[in-house]
Amino acid sequence: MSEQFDLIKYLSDSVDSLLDYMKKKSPERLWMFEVQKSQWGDIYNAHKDGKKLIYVSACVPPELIFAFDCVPCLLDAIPTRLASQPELSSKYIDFAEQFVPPTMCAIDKVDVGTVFSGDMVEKPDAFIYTTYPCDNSRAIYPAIEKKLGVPTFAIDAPFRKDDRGYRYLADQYKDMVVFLEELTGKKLDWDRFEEVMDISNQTNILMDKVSTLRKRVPCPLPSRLLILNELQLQMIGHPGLLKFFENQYKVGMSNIENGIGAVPDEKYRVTWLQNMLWSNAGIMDWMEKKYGAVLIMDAFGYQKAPLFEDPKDRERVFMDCGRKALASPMIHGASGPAEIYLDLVDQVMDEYSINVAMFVGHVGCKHTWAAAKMVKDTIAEKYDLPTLLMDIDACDARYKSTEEIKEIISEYMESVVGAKPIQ
Amino acid sequence: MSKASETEYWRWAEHQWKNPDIPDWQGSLVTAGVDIGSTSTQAVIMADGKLYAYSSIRTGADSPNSAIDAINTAMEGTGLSLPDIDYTVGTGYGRVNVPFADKTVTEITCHARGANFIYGSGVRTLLDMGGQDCKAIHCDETGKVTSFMMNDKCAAGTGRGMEVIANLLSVPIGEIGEISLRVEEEPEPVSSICVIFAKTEVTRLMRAGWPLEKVLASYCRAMAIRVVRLLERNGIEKDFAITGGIAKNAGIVRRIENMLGIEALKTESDPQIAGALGGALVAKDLIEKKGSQNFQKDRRRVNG
Amino acid sequence: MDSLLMKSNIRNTSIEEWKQKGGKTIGTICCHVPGEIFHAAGLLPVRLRATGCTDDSEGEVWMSSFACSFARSCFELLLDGTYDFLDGIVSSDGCSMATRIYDNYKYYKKKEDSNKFYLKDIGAPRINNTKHALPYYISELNELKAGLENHFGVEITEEKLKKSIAVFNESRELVRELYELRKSDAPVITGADSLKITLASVSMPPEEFNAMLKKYLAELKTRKPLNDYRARLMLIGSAIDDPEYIKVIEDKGGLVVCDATCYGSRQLWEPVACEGEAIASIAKSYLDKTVCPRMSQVSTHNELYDMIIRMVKDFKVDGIVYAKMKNCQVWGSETLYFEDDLKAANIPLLVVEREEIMTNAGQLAIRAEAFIEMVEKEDN
Amino acid sequence: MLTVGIDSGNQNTKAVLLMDGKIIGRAKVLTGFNPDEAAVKAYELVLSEAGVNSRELAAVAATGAGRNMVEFAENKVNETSSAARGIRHVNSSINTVIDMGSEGCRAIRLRPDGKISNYEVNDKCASGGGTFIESMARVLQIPLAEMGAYSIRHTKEVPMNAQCVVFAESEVVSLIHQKETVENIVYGIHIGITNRIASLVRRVGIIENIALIGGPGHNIGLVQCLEAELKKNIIIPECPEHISAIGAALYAEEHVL
Repeated sequence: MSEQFDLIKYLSDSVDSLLDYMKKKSPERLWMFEVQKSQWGDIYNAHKDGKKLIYVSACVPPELIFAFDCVPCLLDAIPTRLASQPELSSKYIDFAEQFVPPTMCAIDKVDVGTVFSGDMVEKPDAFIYTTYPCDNSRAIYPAIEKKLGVPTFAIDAPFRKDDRGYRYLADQYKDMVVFLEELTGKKLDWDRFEEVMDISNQTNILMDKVSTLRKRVPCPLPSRLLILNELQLQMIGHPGLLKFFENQYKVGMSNIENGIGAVPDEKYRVTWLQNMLWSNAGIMDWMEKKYGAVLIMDAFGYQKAPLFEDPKDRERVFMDCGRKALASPMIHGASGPAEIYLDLVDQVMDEYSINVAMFVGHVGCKHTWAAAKMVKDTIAEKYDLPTLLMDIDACDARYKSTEEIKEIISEYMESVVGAKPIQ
Repeated sequence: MSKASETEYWRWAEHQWKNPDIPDWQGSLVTAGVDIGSTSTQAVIMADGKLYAYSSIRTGADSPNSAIDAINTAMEGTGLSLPDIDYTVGTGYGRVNVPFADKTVTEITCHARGANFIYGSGVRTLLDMGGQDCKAIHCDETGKVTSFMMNDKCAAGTGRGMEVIANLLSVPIGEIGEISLRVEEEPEPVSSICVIFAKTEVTRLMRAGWPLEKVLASYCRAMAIRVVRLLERNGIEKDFAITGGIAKNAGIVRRIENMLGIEALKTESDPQIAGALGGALVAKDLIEKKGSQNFQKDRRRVNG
Repeated sequence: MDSLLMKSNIRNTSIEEWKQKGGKTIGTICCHVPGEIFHAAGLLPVRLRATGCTDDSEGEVWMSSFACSFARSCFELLLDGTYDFLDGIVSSDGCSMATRIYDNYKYYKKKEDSNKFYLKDIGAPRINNTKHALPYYISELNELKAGLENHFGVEITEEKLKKSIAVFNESRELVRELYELRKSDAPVITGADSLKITLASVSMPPEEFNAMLKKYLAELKTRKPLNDYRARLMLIGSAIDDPEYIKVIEDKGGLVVCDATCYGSRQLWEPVACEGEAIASIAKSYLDKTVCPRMSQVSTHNELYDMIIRMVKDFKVDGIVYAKMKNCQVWGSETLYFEDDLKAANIPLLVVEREEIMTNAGQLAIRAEAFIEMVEKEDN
Repeated sequence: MLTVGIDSGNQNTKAVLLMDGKIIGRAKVLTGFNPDEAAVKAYELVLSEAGVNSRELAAVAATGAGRNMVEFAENKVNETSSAARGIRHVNSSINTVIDMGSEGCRAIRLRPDGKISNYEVNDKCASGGGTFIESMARVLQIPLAEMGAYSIRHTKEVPMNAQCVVFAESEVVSLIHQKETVENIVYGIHIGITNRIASLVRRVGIIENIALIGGPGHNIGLVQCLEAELKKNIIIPECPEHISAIGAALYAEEHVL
């Protein structure tokens, strides 16, 4: 009890044992897990490898961190990773509720819990946060800054996603470079930065291709792979992520060549229009099996990132960082004015030939819930489709049991969609 | 339609007690506290700062009558009558309905004061679980409240919920705690302790064939978790004590202790009277502050 | 005609008269939308709130039960006609709940006809200590100014802006005078009435408000002081626009003598210093002084805490009532920042959860009463 | 053809016997801790009262929260579908059906062809369910069946704000102490619950021809409040608590063919 639990070590070790297991069990799926090795292993080994470890939030361009040869640790990636382990996530959630309201987003509760409990043993060298994605994060990041007591750089994210906003971000990213130069004692190595931007572009191009594959009927890729789209927030520019999407693309292409979908009998093309259900990801597999309902695209991981147009243009790259940040997963829909969110919903519906719409609404995300009726009405008007509104907690599995969620989806599928369970 | 004949498993036992060590109260400063809770009412009488007599009865539909019943029951066999009581403090949720009270004080203040008397001046953290609310109180060595926190909006996880479960499962409420401790391993807590949903969930567990002790353990655990959250939010410092009816429920108490890693102080007295006792103590303070010599009985007496 | 306290109603005779004269009104959301700019355009800015809302079920249909009930109730009143005197709405991204009032209403209005109704949202920085924040905010305000000029066919000149700044500064000055009176050991005004006055200030033409408040202040000074209270309280927390809420606390003997709330002390503390260009002066002032936890930087939380401590001292506060709106993260997490400090400074704190529509005044009353018993001086 | 539909609710289990779409028997028993047993009881009751032998039955279907525990029913259908199916059978003009159970409430919007266009269910608080009214009746010490009659005799509106059953109970007690009349209190309770139901109905959209089913359909006071709040006429079918069982029986009928 008294020994300090090292969460990052635990996550890194879990990936290792998972990889060992997969090597024996199904080596063809190994690639899905190797990316997690890059994610957690790099963080755990940062100091051993002589690199600076930097806690970051969304909209902090990972490319810039990589260009300084530092390791970013996206705080929000921890809650989504822990969501499938209620015994751990609930520990941090309960811990956090001493300080924050129980209605706070569970992602942020876990952030507070992991940092304040001391389980993030390895102290970071710096903390860089932005004022995105939402009120929850805005409320806790400064508190985390206070708690950590490490050099911190804070970036104000603009409300609207327009040129003024990109410029505003670009100016601050330039200051962030100065901050990183002071932190590392090194000037920004533009050659290295260009390399990273190149990897970032390649990855984004592949992500776009992968997304395009998903537009096919039947969808050549399974629902589950959508979960990892969020890795972009932390890892874009990392070769590990590039490799992950290369593999994903290969799988998709090979399914297409064989003329099959990822799910043998695709009957329904489903979208989830708010958060991902990390706490109950198995629901996606169950929907595929039970109804032939495949999650084709979701509004959280939806990917349509702009590229670095010219990595050699030292002014423009910062504007592009701004554009990319505001078009990244979660940020593109969940942050800023609702109109942009509604446009994104429309794009998902339109581009992916969706015929079942579900607002799987994370209860902590109150402002997207406050747009739920607009989402529902937009879909009804334009696509003449109903939308299931279901409250769930994306990171706290205790909110609704798997059985309850299945019950709700079944009822909807069978009574409104008219689906019959596949025996 | 009426269900009058049904056994009422939720009912607490009524009782009355008189201090055998105080043969006669005459010549003493006699004060009283009456605590009208949503489910039970207690009256405590003190003579010169010593616990003299008390009663605990069910709160009826008419609070003023309950107050009168409680004080009369407490006075039984003491030779006291209402005019003999120098000062009375009404407390609890129905405190404004104590017709013979000289002053009303909230149960939060009274419980802290009462706990200080029952458990000693070392008590810093106090948990009071009432019929429809739950309070985490922090107090100083004189029994004065320094901070407190109460459940909001929803009465999930309070005494009333326990009563509903007792009735549903036909288990006398006094036995729930003991039975719930008969499990070898702690089950998952019920996911909702909203009074109505918990009823559904408990029913579901029974239908799924869970043994009674496991169902009760699951429910008690959920309640304990909720209470511990409240305590943690208010801050925990030793010594720790529990007052109110729930202090008698070992199933809840033991679980709270395990979760906090702190043992609650035990007492020979009745923890349910803490509120009324605190009232009587506050009454004594008030008189003493006014100066007992020129103290005048200026009681507003309302016809019960 | 309504008395000054009656002007705290969302619909009051001042607004009626303004409309009868053919005046136009703009509803504003959150405190980063400067009233001065509208005033300079000859428009009447009315800050959106939900005072007196008794049912938010339609608001809940739109915004769900997971939304903040203040936002929900404001939206309800936009739908039910309470705000039918508005000719436009301008919002800043105070918090994401506030922006959703705007977003939903814009969506709702789109289904109607016209472009007659003016709709605009501006961004307001959440970090003010970078060199980029102020220019960004100035650009947003200039865009708003140009938008108003274009839509309403008016010109907002420097001169008009400076005049408006002076008028609004006078309001701030007068409200400060009001707050000064509350520092007395026996104040002449309750917290509930004080809130009514600051509410009136966002619901009527400022010149009229200034004139009425001047008279009211003169009259106040001759009033019988309040000295039968049991404790002096400070109220902090999410948007509180409901005088009844304060009344419940004051009925238990806890006189609310000061506050750090959005419709109370927040906007009216420091005057806008007019140096150089008017919009820039307004921007600088609004960005610097707004001590709102929506800002996402440690310094704001520290300033907020310092301000609270200062007011506790100046107003001789016995305890702080911290009313957290359910589902409000912005104020809800303030515990992270100052609860320990308050404890260390020996300032008693009562935390209560609040919803816009007071569903159980009894619950607030018992907490308030117990808190008052806890903090009141022994000799009472 | 003869079919039986069983609605295994949290509180009561209802059974309906259909002959070629005609209702020839109805039964209602308490569910208790063993829904299967209760279902058997309701099933036997409905058959014996109609004098039908179980061998004559073509099929049995179960609906309701406990449907999966009703082992002898070969068909299971969810609550939304059975409510929709049932109401259209007894009244083909219905566009929206409000199904009020003991704990939950759902509003279902139907397409002209009888298919479900969308529906809404109350969330984590049970304040919109029948149990709420029942608990209040207990505190007021009046029979549940008379709540409606009391409510329509009200003389003024007393706000009853608490959503939580327990707080509502104490609110009722304090109103009694304030000497408020039972009639006005009951009316206040109905207004409060109506607001929560109306919110669900608004979410699916309010149009003409709304029906209320479930036990509370018998509560005339509640119905009046709902009508006033929604500004629409509320249609109560003849046997509101049996509608879902009818829907299940129809479902059984289809699944024989």
